[in-house]
Amino acid sequence: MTYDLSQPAALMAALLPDLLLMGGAMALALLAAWRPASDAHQRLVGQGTLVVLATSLVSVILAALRGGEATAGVIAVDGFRWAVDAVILLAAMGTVALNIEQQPRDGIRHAESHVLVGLAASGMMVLAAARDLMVIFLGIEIMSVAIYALVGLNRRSARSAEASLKYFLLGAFATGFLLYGIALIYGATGQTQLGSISAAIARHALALDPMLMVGIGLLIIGFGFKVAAVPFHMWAPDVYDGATTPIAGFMAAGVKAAAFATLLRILYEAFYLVGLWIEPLAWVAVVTMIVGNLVALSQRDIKRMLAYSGIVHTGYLLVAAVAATDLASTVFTFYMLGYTLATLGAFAIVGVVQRDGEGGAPLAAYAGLWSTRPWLAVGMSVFLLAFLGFPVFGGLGFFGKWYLLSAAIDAPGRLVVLSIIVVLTSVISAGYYLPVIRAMFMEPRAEGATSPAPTGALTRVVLIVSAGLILVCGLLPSSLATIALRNGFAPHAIPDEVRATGAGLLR
Amino acid sequence: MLAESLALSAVLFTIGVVGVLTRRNAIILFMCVELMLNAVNLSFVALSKLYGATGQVFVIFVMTVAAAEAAVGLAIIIAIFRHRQTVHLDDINLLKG
Amino acid sequence: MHAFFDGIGYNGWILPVLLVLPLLGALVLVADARRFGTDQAEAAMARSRSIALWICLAEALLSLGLWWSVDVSSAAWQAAVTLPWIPQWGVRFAVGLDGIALMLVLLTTCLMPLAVLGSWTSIRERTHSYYALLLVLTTGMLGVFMALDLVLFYVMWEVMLIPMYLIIGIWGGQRRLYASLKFFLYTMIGSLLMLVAIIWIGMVVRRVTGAPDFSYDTALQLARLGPIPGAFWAFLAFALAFAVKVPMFPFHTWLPDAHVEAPTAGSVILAAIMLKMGTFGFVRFAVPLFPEIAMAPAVRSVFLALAVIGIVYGALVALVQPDFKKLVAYSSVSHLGFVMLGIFAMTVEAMQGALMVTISHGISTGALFLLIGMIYERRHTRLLADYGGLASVMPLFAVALTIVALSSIGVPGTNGFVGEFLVLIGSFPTQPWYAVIAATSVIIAAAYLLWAVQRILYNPLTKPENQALRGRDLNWRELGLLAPLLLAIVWLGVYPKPVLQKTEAAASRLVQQVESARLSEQRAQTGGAR
Amino acid sequence: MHTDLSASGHPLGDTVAAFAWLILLLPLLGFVANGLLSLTAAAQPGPADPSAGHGHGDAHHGDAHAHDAHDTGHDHHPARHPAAKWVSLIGPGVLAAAFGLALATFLAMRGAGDAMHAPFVLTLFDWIPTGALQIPVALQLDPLSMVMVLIITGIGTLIHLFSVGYMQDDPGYPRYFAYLNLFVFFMLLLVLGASYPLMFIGWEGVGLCSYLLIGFWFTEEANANAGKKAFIVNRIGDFGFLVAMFLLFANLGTLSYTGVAAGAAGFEMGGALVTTICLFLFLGATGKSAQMPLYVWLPDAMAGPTPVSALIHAATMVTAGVYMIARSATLFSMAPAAQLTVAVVGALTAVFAATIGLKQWDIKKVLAYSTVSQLGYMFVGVGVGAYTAGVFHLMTHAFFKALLFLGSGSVIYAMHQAYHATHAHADAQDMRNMGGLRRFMPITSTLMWIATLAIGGIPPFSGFFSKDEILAAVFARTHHSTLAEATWLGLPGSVVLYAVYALGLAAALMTAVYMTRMMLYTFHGPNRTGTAEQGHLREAPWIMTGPLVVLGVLSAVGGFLNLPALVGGGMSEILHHWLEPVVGEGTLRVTLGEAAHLSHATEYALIGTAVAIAVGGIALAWTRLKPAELVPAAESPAEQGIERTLLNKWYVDEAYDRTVVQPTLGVSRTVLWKGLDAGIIDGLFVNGAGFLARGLGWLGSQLQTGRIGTYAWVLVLGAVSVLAGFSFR
Repeated sequence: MTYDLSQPAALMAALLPDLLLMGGAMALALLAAWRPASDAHQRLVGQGTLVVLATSLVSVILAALRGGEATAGVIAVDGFRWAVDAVILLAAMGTVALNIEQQPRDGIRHAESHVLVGLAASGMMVLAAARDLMVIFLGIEIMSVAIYALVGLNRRSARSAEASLKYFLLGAFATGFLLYGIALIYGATGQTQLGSISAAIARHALALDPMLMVGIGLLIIGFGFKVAAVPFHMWAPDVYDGATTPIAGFMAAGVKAAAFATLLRILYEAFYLVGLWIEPLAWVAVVTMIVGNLVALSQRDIKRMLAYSGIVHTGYLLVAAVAATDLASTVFTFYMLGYTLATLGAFAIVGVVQRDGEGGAPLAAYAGLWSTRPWLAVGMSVFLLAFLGFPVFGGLGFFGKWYLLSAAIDAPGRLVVLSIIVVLTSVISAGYYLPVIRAMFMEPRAEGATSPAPTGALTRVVLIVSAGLILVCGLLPSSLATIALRNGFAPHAIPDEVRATGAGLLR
Repeated sequence: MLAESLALSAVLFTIGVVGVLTRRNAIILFMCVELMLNAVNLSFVALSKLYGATGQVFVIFVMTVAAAEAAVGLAIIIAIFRHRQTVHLDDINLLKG
Repeated sequence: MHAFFDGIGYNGWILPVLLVLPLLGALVLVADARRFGTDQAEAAMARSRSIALWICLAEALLSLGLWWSVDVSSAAWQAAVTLPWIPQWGVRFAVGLDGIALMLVLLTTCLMPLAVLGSWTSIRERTHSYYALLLVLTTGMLGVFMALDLVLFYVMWEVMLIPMYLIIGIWGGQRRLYASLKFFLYTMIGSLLMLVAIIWIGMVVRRVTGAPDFSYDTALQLARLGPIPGAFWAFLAFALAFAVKVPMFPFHTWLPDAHVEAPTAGSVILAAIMLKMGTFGFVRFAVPLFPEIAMAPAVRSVFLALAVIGIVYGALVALVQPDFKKLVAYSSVSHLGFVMLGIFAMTVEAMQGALMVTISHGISTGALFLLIGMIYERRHTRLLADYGGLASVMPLFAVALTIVALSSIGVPGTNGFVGEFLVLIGSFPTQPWYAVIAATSVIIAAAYLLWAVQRILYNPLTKPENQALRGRDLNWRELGLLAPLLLAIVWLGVYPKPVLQKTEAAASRLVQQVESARLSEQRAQTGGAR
Repeated sequence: MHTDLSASGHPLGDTVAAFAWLILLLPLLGFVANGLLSLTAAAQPGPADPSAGHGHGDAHHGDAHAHDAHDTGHDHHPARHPAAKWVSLIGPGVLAAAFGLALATFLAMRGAGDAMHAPFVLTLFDWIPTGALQIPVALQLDPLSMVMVLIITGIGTLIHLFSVGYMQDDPGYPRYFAYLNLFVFFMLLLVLGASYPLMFIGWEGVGLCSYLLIGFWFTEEANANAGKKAFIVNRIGDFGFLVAMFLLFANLGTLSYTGVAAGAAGFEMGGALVTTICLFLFLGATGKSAQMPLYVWLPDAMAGPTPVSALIHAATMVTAGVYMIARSATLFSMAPAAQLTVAVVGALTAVFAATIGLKQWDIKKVLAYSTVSQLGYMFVGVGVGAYTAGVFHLMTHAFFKALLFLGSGSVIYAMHQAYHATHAHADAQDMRNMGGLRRFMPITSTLMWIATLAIGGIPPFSGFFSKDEILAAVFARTHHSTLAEATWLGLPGSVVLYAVYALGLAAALMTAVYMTRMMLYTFHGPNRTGTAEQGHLREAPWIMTGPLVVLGVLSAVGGFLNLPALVGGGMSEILHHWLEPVVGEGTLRVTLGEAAHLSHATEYALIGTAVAIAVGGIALAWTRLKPAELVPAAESPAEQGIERTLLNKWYVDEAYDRTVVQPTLGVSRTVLWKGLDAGIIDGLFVNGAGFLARGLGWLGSQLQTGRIGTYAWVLVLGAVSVLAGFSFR
């Protein structure tokens, strides 16, 4: 059935999952303020948030099963949106579950953190659905403001305060660029909805209009910051290091998913007639992969290393975006699911191994983990190998990278050069994933190193679910492949002569 | 008239960016970012004269969002001040490497 | 015999069972470790060892049936099983055997129980995980030899990487960390480039037939359509991945480190089976899929030159190694140089010789590493200078080491000679100069191995530690372990006919296919007609 | 094993020759039996857990029976090996049975008469059936292989009997006989094989056994080194043999003798291909039969027990090269240049080895260099196409050289018993410690004199006939033969042949001198062993002197097997007619169709000169040398000048070591291993790449200063570059 977005009722129906989440979050905010901050209270609010997130996920799944699409309007109703929403909600639920058990260990008792996670998730869902520049700006701001606060969650540690300051200042700075880009695009085309922008470009042959070019450039810079692509990535390692572990995981998974979804939608729906953005984006992808991997080699702290690994995966996803075929969106959702599961799992284990109150996760803490907590070590190896894209042991990670490479190689531009860079940089990535596995399995336990605290019930659930899904889907990805195939949005095929203008790196 | 106002907003925007790059105080940095946002508002208003009211609606949105952002931002700056007794950005480099 | 196997539909289920059985074994081990805990009590270790041994023995017995049930003369894949795996991407779980793959599968299944027996007493800690990794490794290796689908081949190729990395890394010697990381990165670079090549083939098939399809047979038909632009790079990617694994000359520096640092069973499997994946890769994938490119004069002479350099270089460097394991590692580089020479000489005799060297090298180098493991358990040193005069205190060990050394040198009457002789006499008609240079390694091989054997067995028995070995000769387990290998050495040396006949059909089919492609390419070039 | 007798349809098919494979099998069974006896007695498997450190416990227990009596002079009588009785039965018994069967086959073959023109090929089973290369395990019985089998089994049995006495006190007694039987099996396989690859199996097999037997007392590092040196130098020869086989297969498609003989007709006479094949075959022969470039291993091979030297390094193995050239007579006869090379190398080796033999003090070294020299003679024989002469000298040499070695063996045995009794530690093999043994060992000394006269070439002993026939053959071919017309390195064939003849005479002279020198110093003049030891010097037991007597008779009458044509009557040239079916065609081709004949006058002249040379040599030695002045080895002064160079074998070993061995080791250690492998490939590329990546990574992390200012700057720079990327169109 089609949602006629001009009717408020239909608009509300189309936005049902988002509204459920926002309403629930508001109610929980009230509940959180109701009783003095205490462990039991924050656990209760946390469980409440989980329930809200679960209902929203159920409504997303129902909407996806019901199918249906929307008339041209402010938001989109298609499989891609539901898929991205599912990924975001999965990430949010994982983060809340980990947060419930991590906060007491970090001495944080206030319950608002779970509410903030819910709100951030709602911002991301808005982003996933947005088809209008204004709604996109709103979604980004809802998400960002919530996450600025979340990063500064641990009031008693100067590191998290510094992290939130850095994230806030640079975030606001980048949003400035983004907004200016939106303004220039609005200036050039006079439209704010993506569909009408592309129509305006076609009508006025604005493909090479300088104002539009600068606008798109600024847009890419804004989104580049949000997904931590290399020239704009400087904030990521420090913020991941400063923030509490579950929140860092949430940022790595959720923020990246939402930002990328919007970027794909903008590029393919609004600017499919403009070939010029393919070349710069390709160069950003290449630089991201190379610099991200190289700097990660010299990291001694696991959280900072995972931050750089997040940056590298942004590079890989940019390659999928540059491929710009109908496969691109399916590859994105498929890859994103695998990546989110692995991130949640990895950050969960970092949290468990981390000693109470301490922020960092030095590599030495993992030495000989296999002898004391064998299943934690095995779990961490599965997640790292998933990041590396290793078959069977890394399961879904491999097929994600496989699907990415086949999209790149199959793309009309025949991005063989890009796929070789993907492959060679992932060899460098083995250079920093393996030392962790090596430390856990092959190095003796440092004397006096205490065995990590027993994992809480929820954390164990998160670990088992993520590792299980990665390994099972890693062996039998066909069912997942069909879901992803059905839920991609077919971008307008970029005409070859347009693609040729952006040939550059793509030969 | 449009070109001049767009040029003015571009100049204001650049001033804001330069401000962010050169100044060392957190609050001043934040004010420069606000300056950049207002520069964009200016260009929106100028453009809405050409394309109708959507530009001005956008300005309203931007202002409300800037306000929310300011609230959270200043809270963060206060928190950092409570920890480090300074907002001079060069001293705030615990997280590096 | 044939009727019996058809009766129980042996060909229908044997290959998947061979793959799954070790995995079940690994799961049983893991379950056993969880239920009884891995307290280092002798009982726990004994239990894990016996589980692993029974699984490997069952695997070996089951696979022996293949010797009769696989009809090597027919062109169709034997014991083939095809199951849908990822239909959306055209990927199938397809396994099957021809003459060449049959011999390698049997080599693997028969060597695994010996490897388990070899590490009976040398592995003391965390034996459950050790044997579980060994079993997963078996699945990986068997999968590589059986795969008829490019993606399945790639997945199995990578599956064997992690267990071997962990085996070297956890139970290895002093420099195991460096050695295992180097081993992993070396293989990974090659295999990831191969991944790009495999996807490229899949996409070319998609462009030709509409749907992506990674089955080996469609790729073969693709190869028959003549060279496709960009095929050279795909061939190079395949060749690099396999050259690293063989190892061919410039890419071999991981082998000595990996062998020296790996535990006994690790180096036995590494040398006897995993090196053969490189050569098997060339015979099954790199050459048949890109015959014109592989046989183009420039490419072919590069590979032949590297093979011959590998032979002579490996032998010369082995001459000066102080460490016995490193010496055997460099000798493996030399032996596998023979295999590559045999493959790229592209005559039936040379190809048969190459396959014969693959099998006999597996047996003799496997036995050598087992023997080194045995004296290492007693003396805890691998340096040849520390030994001397062992023949008078350990006569059984002396006899075994002499026979295995002779087989590795390639004295007629042992399996080593048959393979090398066939490679040389087969490659002489097409590559006379390369064959002659390769033949000089016959002299150097005798030099380095006899010198090593002399420094261990013969020189005066002066060191007290060696004298203390009196009365601690090979025990019944070790003798039982070596007996099948020594028997195989003599049997294959005296009567290699059955093995040669098993591989003859597949070898001649391969040579005809490649030769016809090469000739048509030559005609195309000279005639100019495309 | 299926023997398809009917297929060959050869008259020998239904005679005892059909069981020829039994001749081969018997020594193999002997090897297996003795091997098991040696293993079961010596070895008991160790404890279940090898790393359990309790070595000290029973060190003394194993000591009694596993240590070697040879080098550690314990006073109490060394316990004989428990299974010694059985081994003494199996070892020689197996050989005797094989000799009997060989005799029966020989008689059957004589009975077959002219049917022997076609060789009797007995195919047992398929060895390597691949593509065009079909190598069955097949035995070929023809007159040439029959002669060799008789020599091997006959002299082998005698030497096995001698060994029973000589080695009975050695703890490794069963192991010794196992190796000896294995050697005979491989030697028989070498001569009976029907194709070059089968000969190659025997070829390398005997190399293996000589390695095991030379290094029999392996606890002595010198013996182990000698064994290893022998095997490696043989392998260099085998490389030549291999390449020859490749050439044959590449050009003819077959490797069996019958096939090669048929295919060889297609080769162009004196062409580059056939010459290369023959030269590579000759390279193989020099390796195995210790000729000029590759002879260095034979003198060192004396480190093995003396019967081994007799069997392997005198009678059988070293003659394999001569047999191989005789077997490929058709090939060699088509390559005059190759034949001349063989003759020249043979002659040079003969002279060179003889010079070294003049100055050796170790009795076995003298005999070793004499063997190298006599082998040079045989190669001259087959080199000039007189294959029968070569084989004849091979046979007679087997008789008297085996006798000489076994004789020296019993001398050494007696000296050893004497030193053993008085606990002296002098060298039992040094002639300077002997002297005047004639009085103590009359039988051995008379038999040794027979052998010395035979090797010297004094009629009527066998050496005279065979050596003279070779020299006559060389002289006959100086004109009117394919060799004479061919050129060798620019020199015309006839001149080369005259030079070869002259060298032959010189070698004969020196042979007579050093043999007489050896006899004088060992058996004549005053005894230098020492008054106390003289009491213990006595004749070796009958088990050892018996074979000496048989060999003595053979050396004396051996010559009558192939009397020169001069003698006339039915008795002349028996061996020539016997070998005619195999080598006849080759011999005729060299002498351009009709048998080489010399006028009676020249033949008598040649015989005269040869006898004069021999007698002159003996007289020269007898007069010049004064055994009385000799002093025992311990006090004798070091030699100076030319004598020192001769004693040190013209420093050839040291030259090889410095020019070949050390450079290869040096290059492969410094350049290949440390330089290229560890240095460039590992150091530069592998670790280098890792270091580069880590370095760049470190640089990147330095950029991460933690100050927001820098971050903002990087962000703006990035933004500017992205925007620039847009406007570049």
